[in-house]
Amino acid sequence: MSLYSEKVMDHFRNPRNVGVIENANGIGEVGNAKCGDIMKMYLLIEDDIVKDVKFETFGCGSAIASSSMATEMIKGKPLSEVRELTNKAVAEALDGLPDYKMHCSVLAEEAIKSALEDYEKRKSE
Amino acid sequence: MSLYSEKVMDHFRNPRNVGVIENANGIGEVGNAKCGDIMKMYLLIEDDIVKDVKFETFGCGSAIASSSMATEMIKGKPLSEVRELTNKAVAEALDGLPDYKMHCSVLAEEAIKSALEDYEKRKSE
Amino acid sequence: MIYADNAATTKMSDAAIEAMTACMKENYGNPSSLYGIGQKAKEALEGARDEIVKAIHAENFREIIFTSGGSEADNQAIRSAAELGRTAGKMHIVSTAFEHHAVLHTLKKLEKEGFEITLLDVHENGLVRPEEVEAAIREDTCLVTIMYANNEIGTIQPIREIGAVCRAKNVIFHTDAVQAVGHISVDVVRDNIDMLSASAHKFHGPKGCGFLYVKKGIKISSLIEGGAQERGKRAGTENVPGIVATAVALKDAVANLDKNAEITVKKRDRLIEGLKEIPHSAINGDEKMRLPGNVNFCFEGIEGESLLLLLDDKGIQASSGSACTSGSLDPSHVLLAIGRVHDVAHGSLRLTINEETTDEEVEFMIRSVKEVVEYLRSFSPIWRDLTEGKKQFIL
Amino acid sequence: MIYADNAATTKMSDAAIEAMTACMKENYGNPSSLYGIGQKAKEALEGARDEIVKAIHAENFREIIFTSGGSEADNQAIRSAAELGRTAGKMHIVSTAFEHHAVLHTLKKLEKEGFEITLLDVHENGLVRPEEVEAAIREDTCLVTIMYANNEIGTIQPIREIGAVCRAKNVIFHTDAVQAVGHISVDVVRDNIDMLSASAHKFHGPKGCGFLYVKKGIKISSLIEGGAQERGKRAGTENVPGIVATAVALKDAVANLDKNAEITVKKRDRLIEGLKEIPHSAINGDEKMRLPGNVNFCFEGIEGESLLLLLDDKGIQASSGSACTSGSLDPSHVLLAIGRVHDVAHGSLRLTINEETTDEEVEFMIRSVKEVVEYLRSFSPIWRDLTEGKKQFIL
Ligand SMILES: Cc1ncc(COP(=O)(O)O)c(C=O)c1O
Ligand SMILES: Cc1ncc(COP(=O)(O)O)c(C=O)c1O
Repeated sequence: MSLYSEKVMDHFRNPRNVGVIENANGIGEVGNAKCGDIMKMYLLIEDDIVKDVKFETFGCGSAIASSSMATEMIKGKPLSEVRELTNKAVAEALDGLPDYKMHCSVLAEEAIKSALEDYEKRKSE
Repeated sequence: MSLYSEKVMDHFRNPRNVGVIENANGIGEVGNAKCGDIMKMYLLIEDDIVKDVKFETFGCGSAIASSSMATEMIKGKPLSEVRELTNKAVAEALDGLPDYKMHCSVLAEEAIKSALEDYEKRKSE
Repeated sequence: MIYADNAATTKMSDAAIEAMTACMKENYGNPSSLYGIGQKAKEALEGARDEIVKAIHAENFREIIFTSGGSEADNQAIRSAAELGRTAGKMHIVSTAFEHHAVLHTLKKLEKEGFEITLLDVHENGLVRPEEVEAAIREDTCLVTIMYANNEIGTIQPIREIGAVCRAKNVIFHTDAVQAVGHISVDVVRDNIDMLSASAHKFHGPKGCGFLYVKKGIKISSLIEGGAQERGKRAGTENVPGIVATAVALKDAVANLDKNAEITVKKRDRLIEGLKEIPHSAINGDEKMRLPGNVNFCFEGIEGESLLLLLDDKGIQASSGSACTSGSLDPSHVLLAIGRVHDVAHGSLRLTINEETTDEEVEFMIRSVKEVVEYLRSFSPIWRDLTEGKKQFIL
Repeated sequence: MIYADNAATTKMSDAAIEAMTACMKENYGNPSSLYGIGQKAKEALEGARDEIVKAIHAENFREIIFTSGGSEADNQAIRSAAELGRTAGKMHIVSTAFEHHAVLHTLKKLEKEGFEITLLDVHENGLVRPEEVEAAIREDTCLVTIMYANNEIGTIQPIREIGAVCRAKNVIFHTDAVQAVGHISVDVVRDNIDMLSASAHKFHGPKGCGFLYVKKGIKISSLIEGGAQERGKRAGTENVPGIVATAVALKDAVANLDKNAEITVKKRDRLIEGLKEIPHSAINGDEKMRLPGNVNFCFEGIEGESLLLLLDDKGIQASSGSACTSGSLDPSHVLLAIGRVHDVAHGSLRLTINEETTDEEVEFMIRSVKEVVEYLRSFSPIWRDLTEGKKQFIL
């Protein structure tokens, strides 16, 4: 028995899209160190499409895997689709998370939403 | 580890002086079935000497062994000595008894005392 | 040696010993350690739990709490129900006079804390009557606790019917099934059981291991506080090797239950038949509604400890309800509960056999008991009084 | 695999496994059975008890009660002292903020029952100060319970001095010595200890076994009611094989204690030295007054669970005080008690080694932890903020 699915372990061990986008036009950070999880999402959006996405995460295995999976799920996608991304979809794509780790997928959804908001705000300025 | 000493087991397995003296002139019975121990002592006393002694016992291993040892200790002895017999002496002669079994040696002492009383009573009648 | 004290404890099965040793050697991690070897231990632990679920027909792995044995399970079950009762203002408990001390002493303690305890009569045959359970249940009853099978006289209670009565009255029903599990069919759903205690060393599993079944929805409180093991209901690093061995032993026992019971009952009945030939003797407990391996007799005019010692000399390991074997003044509360008077209760003998007991051993036991009883009677002052008519025979 | 989680549990020694297996196979009697095989089991049980007496320098075999582990021993000790306190109208208990949950949760329960609990500060170095114990004791204090050595940060308390303070004030002193027994010198007389808890699986003995030392003259109440085992203080058929194995393991541990400690301390100090090279890290707990095998660090900017997972991938089994490893929201109460703030506490790592850990393993662990910490920091948003000066370093 392993605490995590193979998928989670794969994304934890080889996280996709790790890092920073210097010219990101949407940045979101959620969580706090007190609770042990912080996720930061960098989006580069062009023509209402996520051209590039990167993340930085301080957190447990499922937090890192959720970030990684979430970035994969939105990369190259139109914003209309990105806005529909739910934490459940992230968790499912990871073949599930332990109950008490579901909040990690919530963080991933929130981090993306927060980055999108930042993008909208910048656009409207 | 055995609950009982070798001596106790020897006297229990091969009790000395078991039985009845038909022409006993001193008989004593102590204990009661409710508590699980009854000892009956038969004495044949001649010239203030215990010529013969026999016992019957309903009870546990240490009760049977105590009866047996006690009879051995008084057989052929003058009454003056028999009256001095204590339960401690019986227990010691058995190389000791477990604490909660000491009452068996008490019964043996009492059974002999009771038989002696019976003898005195008959004599004075 | 003839081991005829299986109700006291059983020899561990080879399979259980092997499973335990393998686990001690290779799977020594702490199931609370989240990675590597800890998770392997956790896997073994949960696998074992699933086996227990199957064995007693529970519905969910969450219903099983591993404990250090039957006594702990009894204590926890009863204390938990009492806790719920206290909160609800229900401070009455129904039990029986012949429960194991793990139950009776816990109830005694609760009595001191203000609970009222009704101990039902178990009658001459050692059987509780469901209608008497029903009649005893009151508005303020928070628990009925009645053993599945008695450890001394082996009588099997009408648990299913008692369970049904409790369900109808909406009262929690706990059963101490320490002597039943692995020996007779136990099904917590069929039997309407809310809580059940079991102990591994009674079914060829390890000592120091047991479990408590708690039906989903019943709030259990912990007896041992600390870490979050067993879903927070029983603290302490899990005894994974012991738990694994418990599951192996129970699985085997349940798989062979019918077969073993059939074999054992035949031998038991022959043993009973043989011992009945001893004059002024009597079987204790109902002759048919009893555990496959349990034989329990009283022999008038003799005392049990000396009987045991002499049987031990012949290589037979048995037990007795005599006071002398327990270091207390009174004989077995179980024998008193079925109406045996003190003197007769002191002369009791329990032989608890199993499917491995051979026919030769059965015959040897019959012969040996006959011999020893006769010998002890030969110099018993009580027996003399009885035979000389100075006292009336009871049996 | 490098097993560096010996504070969680240890691998059983071969000698202990052998003793246990032999006992399961050949000495399976119930020590309460008065004859034959039961007496042989009783002999093994009492022989084991004598070994425990020697190992902790107790004075009498009656002072040892076998339990199912450290948690049960802690519960029973504290509940017993509280019982005595309640009777005497003394409802105040002194303890510390970083006790094991088996102690803290029991105290919490007692608090609900009306007791007042003072939890002493353990300071930055994780050491209780005897003078603060003295100051905390009141007229109505019925118990002081302070652990011998902490399970997370390994700090060894000035138990002898604390014990002396309690003696002078005539207050019962209990110590949870689960991490100490078998690892450092424990002497109940020298250390002025009234009650002591130990657990076998922490010193290469079996899981599910432990014991409680209770100084002669102190009245202990039972947690598990039932049979008269353990002189009426702990019901339940004795786990003789487990108890025998406990004694074997403890005897070995105590015989080799000084030698093993010397070896282990060297390796521990090298490990500490190596990990200190990681920037913005800090050792948790006093560097010298700590268990021979305990290393505990906080690394700023990373989280413990991901650290453990990656170390596991490298074959290193360790533990962490991160909230994520326990399923709770808060990090280790021990780290908080020594003043680590939440974010730093999440980034903790505990490596608990023993005399069998090789120098190569030590060097491999140092290298691995360095690598993994560096890697995790490379994409930690907190680390970025710290290095870019947006946040102040704490360590
Ligand atoms: C300090 C301390 N006390 C108590 C315990 C509880 O011991 P056990 O898990 O054996 O019940 C442990 C270990 O888990 C411990 O480290
Ligand atoms: C009916 C019954 N209940 C409870 C127990 C207690 O089980 P354990 O000794 O494993 O704690 C026993 C056996 O001793 C028993 O026979």
